Amino acid sequence: MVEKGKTPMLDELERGPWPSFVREIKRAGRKKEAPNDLLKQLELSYKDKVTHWKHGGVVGVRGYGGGVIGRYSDSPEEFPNIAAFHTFRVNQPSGWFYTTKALRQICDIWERFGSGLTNFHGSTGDLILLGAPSENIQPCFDALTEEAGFDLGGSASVLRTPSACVGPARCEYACIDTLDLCNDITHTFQDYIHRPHWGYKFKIKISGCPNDCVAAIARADLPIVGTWRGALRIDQDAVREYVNNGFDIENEVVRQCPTEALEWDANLKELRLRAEECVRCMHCINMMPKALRPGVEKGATILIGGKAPLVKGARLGWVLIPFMKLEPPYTELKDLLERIWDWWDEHAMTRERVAELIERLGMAKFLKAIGIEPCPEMVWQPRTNAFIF
Amino acid sequence: MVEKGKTPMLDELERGPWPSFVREIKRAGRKKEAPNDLLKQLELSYKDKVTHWKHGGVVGVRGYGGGVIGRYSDSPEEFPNIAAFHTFRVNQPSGWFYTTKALRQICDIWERFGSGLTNFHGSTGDLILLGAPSENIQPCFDALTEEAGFDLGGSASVLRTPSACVGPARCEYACIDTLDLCNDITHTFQDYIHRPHWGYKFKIKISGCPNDCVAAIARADLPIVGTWRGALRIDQDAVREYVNNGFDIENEVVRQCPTEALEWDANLKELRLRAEECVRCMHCINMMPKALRPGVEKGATILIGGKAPLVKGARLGWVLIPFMKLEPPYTELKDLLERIWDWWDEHAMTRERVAELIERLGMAKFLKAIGIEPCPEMVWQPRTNAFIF
Amino acid sequence: MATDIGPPDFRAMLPEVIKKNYGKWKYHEILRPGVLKHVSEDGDILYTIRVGSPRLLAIDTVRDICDIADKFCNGHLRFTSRHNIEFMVTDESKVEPLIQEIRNKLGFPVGGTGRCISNIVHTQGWIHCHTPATDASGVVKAIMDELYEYFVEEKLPAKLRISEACCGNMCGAIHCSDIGIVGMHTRPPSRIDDENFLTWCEIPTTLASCPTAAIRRHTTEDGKKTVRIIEERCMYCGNCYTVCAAMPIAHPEGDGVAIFVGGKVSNAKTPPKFPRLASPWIPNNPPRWPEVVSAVKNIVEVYAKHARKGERLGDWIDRVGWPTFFRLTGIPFTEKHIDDFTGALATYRTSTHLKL
Amino acid sequence: MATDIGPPDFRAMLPEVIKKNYGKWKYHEILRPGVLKHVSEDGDILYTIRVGSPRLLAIDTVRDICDIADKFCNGHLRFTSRHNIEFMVTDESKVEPLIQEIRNKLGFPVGGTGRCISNIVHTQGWIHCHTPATDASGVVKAIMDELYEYFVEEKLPAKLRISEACCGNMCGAIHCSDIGIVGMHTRPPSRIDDENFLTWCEIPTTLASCPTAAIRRHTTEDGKKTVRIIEERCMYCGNCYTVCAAMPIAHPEGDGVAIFVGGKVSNAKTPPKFPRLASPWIPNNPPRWPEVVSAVKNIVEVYAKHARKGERLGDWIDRVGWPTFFRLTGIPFTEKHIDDFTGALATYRTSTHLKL
Ligand code: SRM
Ligand code: SRM
Ligand code: SRM
Ligand code: SRM
Ligand code: SF4
Ligand code: SF4
Ligand code: SF4
Ligand code: SF4
Ligand code: SF4
Ligand code: SF4
Ligand code: SF4
Ligand code: SF4
Repeated sequence: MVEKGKTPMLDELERGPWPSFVREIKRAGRKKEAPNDLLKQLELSYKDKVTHWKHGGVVGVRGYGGGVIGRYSDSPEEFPNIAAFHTFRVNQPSGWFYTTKALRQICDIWERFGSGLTNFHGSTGDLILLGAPSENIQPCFDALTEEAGFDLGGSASVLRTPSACVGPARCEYACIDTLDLCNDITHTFQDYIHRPHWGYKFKIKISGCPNDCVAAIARADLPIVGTWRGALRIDQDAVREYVNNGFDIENEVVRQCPTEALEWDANLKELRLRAEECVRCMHCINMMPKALRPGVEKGATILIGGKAPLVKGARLGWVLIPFMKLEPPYTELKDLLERIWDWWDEHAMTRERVAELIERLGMAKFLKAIGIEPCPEMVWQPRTNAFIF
Repeated sequence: MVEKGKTPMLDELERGPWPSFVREIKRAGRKKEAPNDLLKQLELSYKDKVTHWKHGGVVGVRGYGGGVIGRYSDSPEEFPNIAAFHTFRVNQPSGWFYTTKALRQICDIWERFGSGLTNFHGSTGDLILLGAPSENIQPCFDALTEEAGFDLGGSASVLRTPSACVGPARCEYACIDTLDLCNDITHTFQDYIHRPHWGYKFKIKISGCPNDCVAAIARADLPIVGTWRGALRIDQDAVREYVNNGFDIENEVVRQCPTEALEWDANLKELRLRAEECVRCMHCINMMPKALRPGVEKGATILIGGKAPLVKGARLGWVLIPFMKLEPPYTELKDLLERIWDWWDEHAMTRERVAELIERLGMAKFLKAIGIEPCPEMVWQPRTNAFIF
Repeated sequence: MATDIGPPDFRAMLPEVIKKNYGKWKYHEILRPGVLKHVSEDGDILYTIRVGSPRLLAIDTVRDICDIADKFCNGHLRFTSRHNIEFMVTDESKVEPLIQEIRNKLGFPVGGTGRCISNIVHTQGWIHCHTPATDASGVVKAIMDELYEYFVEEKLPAKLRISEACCGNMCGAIHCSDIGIVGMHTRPPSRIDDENFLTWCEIPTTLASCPTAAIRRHTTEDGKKTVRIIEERCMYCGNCYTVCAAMPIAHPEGDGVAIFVGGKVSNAKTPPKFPRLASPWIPNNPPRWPEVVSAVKNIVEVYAKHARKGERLGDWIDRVGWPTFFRLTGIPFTEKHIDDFTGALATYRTSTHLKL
Repeated sequence: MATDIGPPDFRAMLPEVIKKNYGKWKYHEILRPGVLKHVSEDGDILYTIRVGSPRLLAIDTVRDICDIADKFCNGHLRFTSRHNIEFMVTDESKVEPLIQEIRNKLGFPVGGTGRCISNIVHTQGWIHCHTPATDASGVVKAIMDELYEYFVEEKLPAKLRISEACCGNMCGAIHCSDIGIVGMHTRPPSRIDDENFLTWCEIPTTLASCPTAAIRRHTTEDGKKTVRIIEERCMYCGNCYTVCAAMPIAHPEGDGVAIFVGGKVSNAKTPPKFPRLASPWIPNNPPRWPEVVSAVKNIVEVYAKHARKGERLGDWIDRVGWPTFFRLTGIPFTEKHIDDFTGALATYRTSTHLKL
C-alpha cells in the first residue's frame, strides 16, 4: 500500500462526501502492487500536469482484433508494476443487470490476473477491467469466457459494444424490448465486434422511448429510440386525481406541450389530446406517469450518425426511419444495418464515421444506396438555397 | 404601335384584373418605336423561352463609373429600335416621395431621350428609366441633373443607392429619422456611389423599426433597423378600450409575445410588461397601435452582411451593434462605415461581398479590425464546438 | 455639366401635412384594404390610398398618376417599397372620389394592406436582362390575375409577400419572402464559345466564379485557351455566365422556376427567415405559366385554410411541421428537398419529435 | 478456447419480480431522492435505491456491493447508464435498512434521481489514457464534493447532467450535457519526434488527421522524412497525436479545461441540443481544480435561482437568451465565444430580437 503522505495531492482527494476513487485505488493496493504504482504515477501526473502513459500499444487475445486496450507507463523503471497496464472491455449484459454470482466470478478472475481495479462501467457500456500485464491477457480472457461466461466488447475499428436502457425490465415507458434487441444484435454481430472489418468504429445504442436514457442520439452511429404511432393513452380518472391533488396541469403540462396538442377542459375535468399534433416528446407522460402512457402501436425511430466532435464536429443522430416495428428476429433492422455497413465500408476513408461519409457524399446518395425513400420527417426543413443539383 | 395579333402571347397578358405591363409597353409604343420592338422581341422570348438580350456592355456618363446598365439586343436587325437599350438608375428621393412637378419633369426628359418606359421602382430603390440608345445617354443625364435636379444611383462595384422606409414621414413606429439619414449618407458618399472604389457592391438600407419595411436585413450589406432602449410605452386606457371592444388580448397579444414579457391582469384591466424580457419584436405594438408605442430612448441596431444567394448562399444581416443612437450628423455611423469599407477593400477578393469576407477571415478578425468589442448580442448562441483557436 | 448632386432632398417632396406632423404620428388604422388612416399627436389625420402597380409604367401613365395627385393630393404622392403607388389626402370626404378616379383613370386596384397579398416584388426577366431563366413581368401578371381577390380583400391569416426573381442572382430579393419564385437553369453552361472566350472572359475570374469548382481550364485542338465544365459538379447557378459571356446557360427546355415558401423579413413575433424549397422545378410555359400559377395558388389556399389568425405562412409551417405542409399541399417530397449545400447539416432532424 | 460467446443473456441476471413483470410496468413515483417506486399492471411493486459510485471500484468494494445485494435483493443488482448502482427490493420495509447498510458498508450516497445532479459521466484521464489534457476522476471528485447536496437533495428546477471528458475525443460524451467539462490543449504539437516519426507514424494518415490542414511534410537536414506544424492554423484538437505518437501535444501550462453549458439528450419538451461555450479555458490546478469547481458551482447556482420549475439548464438559457446568461453568471464574453468553425454561420444573430 502507498504510505499516507507519499501522495499528498491524491490523499487530499480521499476527503469530502463524494466516494473517492483514491480510496478505491488504495483499497486495491492492499492486495496488489499495481494499484500502488498507479497511485504514485498519478501523483506524479498531478504534479507535472501531464499524463504518464505512453501512446497506444497493440495487445490482444487470440482470434480477436480488439477488446483490450494496450497501455504502457512512460516511466517503467519508476513504476514497474504498471509498466504494462492493459484494460479489458468486457461486454456487459443488456441493461447492466448482474447476479452477485456473476460479479463475484469476475472479481475472482480479476484478482487472479489483474490489478483488482475496475470501472463499472466504461462510457460505451462495457465492464472495464483496469490494468493487467501483457502475459496475463490471454489467460484472463480464457477464464472470463470459460469460467464466467463473459466475452469481450469492442475496441478499435469494429462494431462497438451495443448498449440499452433498462427498458421493459423496469420502465413503464419502454416502447421496444431494448434488452432483448441489444442482446440479439450483440450476439448476431459478434464477428463484427471482435474483428475489424471496417475503417473505423460503429456504435449502436438503444433507448426505449424518446427520453433516451442511454444518450443514443448523441453517442451512437445508429441510435434506436422507441416511440409509438397513433394517440398516447389517457386515463382520465388518473388525470383528475393529479389535478385534485393540486397539480397545476395547465402550466406544467398543457402550456409546456411543444405543439399545443393538449387542452385541459376545466369544466368537464378532461384532458383532450389532438393526437395528430403530438410529436411524442414524452413531456406530458413524464409529468403524469400514472395517467398517461405511450400509445399501443409501438416501434422505434431509427436515426443515423451520432458521434463525438473529432474531426468535423459532434453530430446528433439524424432521423433515418421515422417508425419501424421492432420484433424478434429484427430482420428489417439487421438487413438495414448490413446495407449501411456495406455502403460505409465501400466508400469510407480511414477513420471516417458514417455521419462524415454521408456528409461528404450526400444524404441523397446514401438513401439511394441503402434503398430508403426520402421523406420530410428526415429534415427539420427543406433546403433554403436554390443550389439544387 | 404593335398590331393586335402580332404578339398573341403578350396580347393574352392584357387580359385579367391585374394591371398589365403589356398595356404599358403598348401605350409607350404609341409615341415611340422602341417599345414596339421591345414587345416583339419579348414575344419572341415567349416563343423561344430564352432572353434575347446580349450579355452586358459597358456604357456610361462622363465622370461616373456606374448608374447606367448597358444592354444590346441579340437580334438587332430584327429589332433595330432596341439594338441598344440602356437603362438609367436614377437615385430616388428618400422614401420615394415625389411632387408631380418632379415626376413630370422626369417624364418629359425621358420622352425626349428614352423609350418612355420606366420602373417605379427598381428593386434596390432607384427610379429606373428603361431603354435609351447609346447616343442619348449623356444628354439625358445632363438633362436629369441640370433640369430636373436628379442624379444617378449606383451600379457595378460601388455603394448602391441607399433606401429607407417611409419612417417618421408617416409611420408612428419610426425610431430613427430614416429619410434624413438616408438622404444624408447618400449625399455624403456620392463619390462612392458614382465611382467604383471597391471590388464589389455594398448596399445600405434603413428601416425605422424592427418591422423592417425595406427588407434591410435581407438585402443590405449594412442593414440599419430602428429600435429602442428601455420599456415600450403603454397607454392603459387605450388598452382597455381595445379589450372593451372585444379584442382578445390574451390570445392575440399576451400569448404571442415571444418572450412572455406581457401579462394581462383581467381584474385590474391592466397590461403588465416585464420590460427586461422584451426583445422589441413589435408584435404587441403592431396589434394595438393605439395603445402601445416604442420606448422613448430611440436608436438603431446596426447589422452587417445581408445579401442575395450567389455565390455562397443568401445571408441575413448579423447584429453588429445592438444599439446606436442615430442623430445628425451621424458621425459614429459614418466612421463605422469607413472602417468597414477600409477593411473590406483591403482584404476582399473580386466580387466578394463583405459577408463572404467576414466568413472567410473570421468574425473575430473583423471585429478587431473595425474596433468593436464582441458581445453576446451578436450571436444566437456561443460556439458548440471545442475547436477554439 | 453637373455631377454628384445627389437625389433631391426628400423634404421638398413631402405634402404639407407630413411636414407638419413629421415624426409626430401617433397611431394608424386600416379602414379597409388599401386605405390607411394615420392620426398624429396633434390630431391631424392622413388617409393613404394604396394602389397596385405593374411597376413597369409608360410615362403617360405616370402623367395620369400625376393628374390624380394634382387633383386630390396637392401634387404629392409616393411609392412603396413594394412598388405600389400611394395617394395621400387629409380630407376623409375625398377618399371615395379618389378611389373612383383611380379606378376610372388608371384601372389599377386599391388594396395590398394588412392581411392582403401585396404587389409581387420582381425583376427584369426577358424584358431587360441577359441572365434570366424565366420572365418576371409575365409570371407576375399571371399570378396576380389569379390571386387578385387577395390583393383587394383581407382574406388571409396574415400578410403574404410574394417575390419573383428571374435568376439565382435574386434581384427581387425573393430570398426572404413568404413565397419566392426563382428562375432556375437546369443545364450546365456547356455550349462554350471557344472562339470568343479569351476576348470576352478572363480565365482566373471565370474559374473563381464557380462555387463548386466545376470549371476547368481547357485548350482546344487548335490551341485556343478556353474552359470546360465538369457537368456532374455543376449546380446551374449561372454565376459563371455573369462574369463570362462566352458561357451561355439559358436553355429553352431546361429553364423554369422553383418555388420557395415560408420566409419573412420582419422581426414581428418571430425572427426573419429564409423560405424553403417547395417545388424544385416547374417548366416555363408562357404566356400564363399555368403550372406555376396553380402551384402558388394551392399554397395560398392551403395556408388560408389552415393557419391561425395573425400567423405568417412560414410561422404556420414551422408550427405544424414540414411533413404536414407537404401532406396538405400534396407537393411530393424528393431527395432534392434535402439540403446538400454548405448549411445542410443544420437541416437534418436531430430529434425524435415526430408526428407519426 | 471459447470465442464469440457474446455477453451472458440478461434474462439470467434479472430479479424474479422483473421477470414476472417484464414489459408490464404501469407507473413510477420518486419517493425521495434516490428511491424509486415502480408499480406493475398486476399491482407488483419494486423499490429501487440508486447509489452514487466513483465508477472506479476496487474488486473488494464490488464484493461489498454484492454482499448487500445478497442480503437484501436476492443476489441481483444493476448499474445505470450514468454508472450509479441500483439495488432493488419488493418489500417496502427493507428500503430503510438497505439504505442504512449502504451508508455503513459502502459510505456511498443515495440520490441522483429526478431534479438532482446525477453522477458525472467521465473518462480515464491521467489514470489510464495517453491523450488527456486534464484528469477525469480528480476533477469529478472535486466537483461532486462541492455539489454533493444536489445529488442527495432535489434542489434544482430539473435534472442536471454533468459530464467530463479529458480531451477532445470526448469519450464522456460531454457533447450533449447540461454542463460539459472538456480537457483542452492550447499548444500546437510542435515537439515532433523526428527520430521516431517514420517508425511510429504514417505521413499521409497524419496529414489527413488534421481538420485544419495545419500539418505539412518536412525533411530534416539529415534527410529524415517527418512533418511540421503551421502553428497559426492549429486549433489544438489533438487528432494528430491520436494517430501519430510522435506528435505529443500535452503541455503542463497549456493544458486545462473548457466548460460548455446547456446541452441535453432527451427529447422531453425540447429536442436534444449541444451545450455551448461558457468558459474557453481554465487551468489545471490539481488536486482540487478550485477554479473549475467554482465556475461549475456558479453556473449551477445561477440556474437554480433563475430557471422555472421543470426547465432544463439549456432550455432556461435559450428562453432568457445568452446575453442574460452571461450577465447573470458574470462570465466574460470574448471573441472565443463566437463560433468560427464550419457551422458558425448559423450562430450569428440574424434578427433584431434583442434585450436592450
Ligand atoms: C474507456 C473509454 C472512456 C471511459 O473511461 O469510459 C474510452 C477510452 C478511449 N477512447 Fe473513447 N472511450 C470510451 C467511450 C467513448 C465514447 C462514448 C460512447 O461510446 O458512448 C465516445 C464518444 C462517442 C463516439 O464514439 O462518437 C468516444 C470517443 C472516442 C474518440 C473520438 C471518435 C470520433 O469519431 O470522434 C476516440 C479517438 C479515436 O477513436 O481515434 C476515442 C479513443 C479512445 C482511446 C482508445 C484513446 C485513443 O486515442 O486511442 C481511449 C483509451 C483510454 C484507455 O487507455 O483506457 N474515443 N469514446 C470508453 C470506452 C469504455 C467502454 O467500452 O465502455
Ligand atoms: C434592375 C434590378 C432588378 C429590377 O428589375 O429591379 C437589378 C438588375 C440586375 N442585377 Fe441585381 N438588380 C436589382 C436589384 C438587386 C437586388 C435587390 C436590392 O438591391 O435590394 C439584389 C439582391 C440584394 C443583394 O445585392 O444581395 C440584386 C442582386 C444581384 C446580384 C447578386 C449579388 C450577390 O452578391 O449575390 C447580381 C450579380 C452581380 O452583381 O454580378 C446582380 C446583377 C444584376 C444585373 C446587373 C445583371 C448582371 O448579371 O450583371 C441586372 C441588370 C438587369 C438589367 O439589364 O436591367 N444583382 N440585385 C435591380 C436594381 C434596380 C435599382 O437600382 O433599383
Ligand atoms: C408603405 C410601406 C413602407 C414604405 O416605406 O414603402 C409599409 C408601411 C407599413 N408597414 Fe410595412 N410597409 C411596407 C413594406 C413592408 C415590408 C417589406 C416588403 O414587404 O418587402 C415588410 C416585411 C415583410 C416581411 O416580413 O416579409 C413589412 C412588414 C411590416 C409589418 C410586420 C408584419 C408581420 O406580421 O410580419 C408590419 C406590422 C403590421 O402589419 O402590423 C408593418 C406595418 C406597416 C405600417 C402599418 C406602419 C405604419 O404604422 O404606418 C404601414 C402600413 C401597413 C400596411 O400596408 O398594412 N409592416 N412592411 C411598405 C409597403 C409595401 C407595399 O406596398 O405593400
Ligand atoms: C436508470 C436510467 C436508465 C438506465 O438504463 O440506466 C434512467 C431511468 C429513468 N429515467 Fe432516465 N434514466 C437514466 C439516464 C437518463 C439519461 C442519460 C444520461 O443522463 O446520460 C437521460 C438523458 C439526459 C439528458 O437529456 O441530457 C435521461 C432522461 C430522462 C428523462 C428526460 C428528462 C428531461 O427533462 O429532459 C426522463 C423523464 C423524467 O425525468 O421525468 C427520464 C426518466 C426516467 C425514469 C423515470 C423512467 C422510469 O419510469 O423508470 C427512470 C428513473 C428516473 C430518475 O432517475 O429520476 N429519463 N435519463 C438512467 C439513470 C442514470 C443515472 O444513474 O442518473
Ligand atoms: S429511455 Fe425511456 S424506456 Fe428507457 S429507461 Fe429511459 S424512460 Fe424508460
Ligand atoms: S407527448 Fe409531448 S407533444 Fe405529445 S401531447 Fe404530450 S407534451 Fe404534447
Ligand atoms: S419599418 Fe417600421 S418605421 Fe418604417 S415604415 Fe415599417 S413600420 Fe414604419
Ligand atoms: S415588443 Fe414583442 S417582445 Fe416586446 S413585449 Fe411586445 S410582443 Fe413581447
Ligand atoms: S434576377 Fe437575374 S435575370 Fe433577373 S434581373 Fe436580376 S440578374 Fe437579371
Ligand atoms: S453554372 Fe454555376 S456551378 Fe455550373 S459551372 Fe457555372 S458557376 Fe459553376
Ligand atoms: S476523452 Fe480523450 S483523454 Fe479521455 S479517455 Fe477519451 S481519449 Fe482518453
Ligand atoms: S492538434 Fe489538431 S489542428 Fe493542431 S496540428 Fe494536430 S490535428 Fe491539426
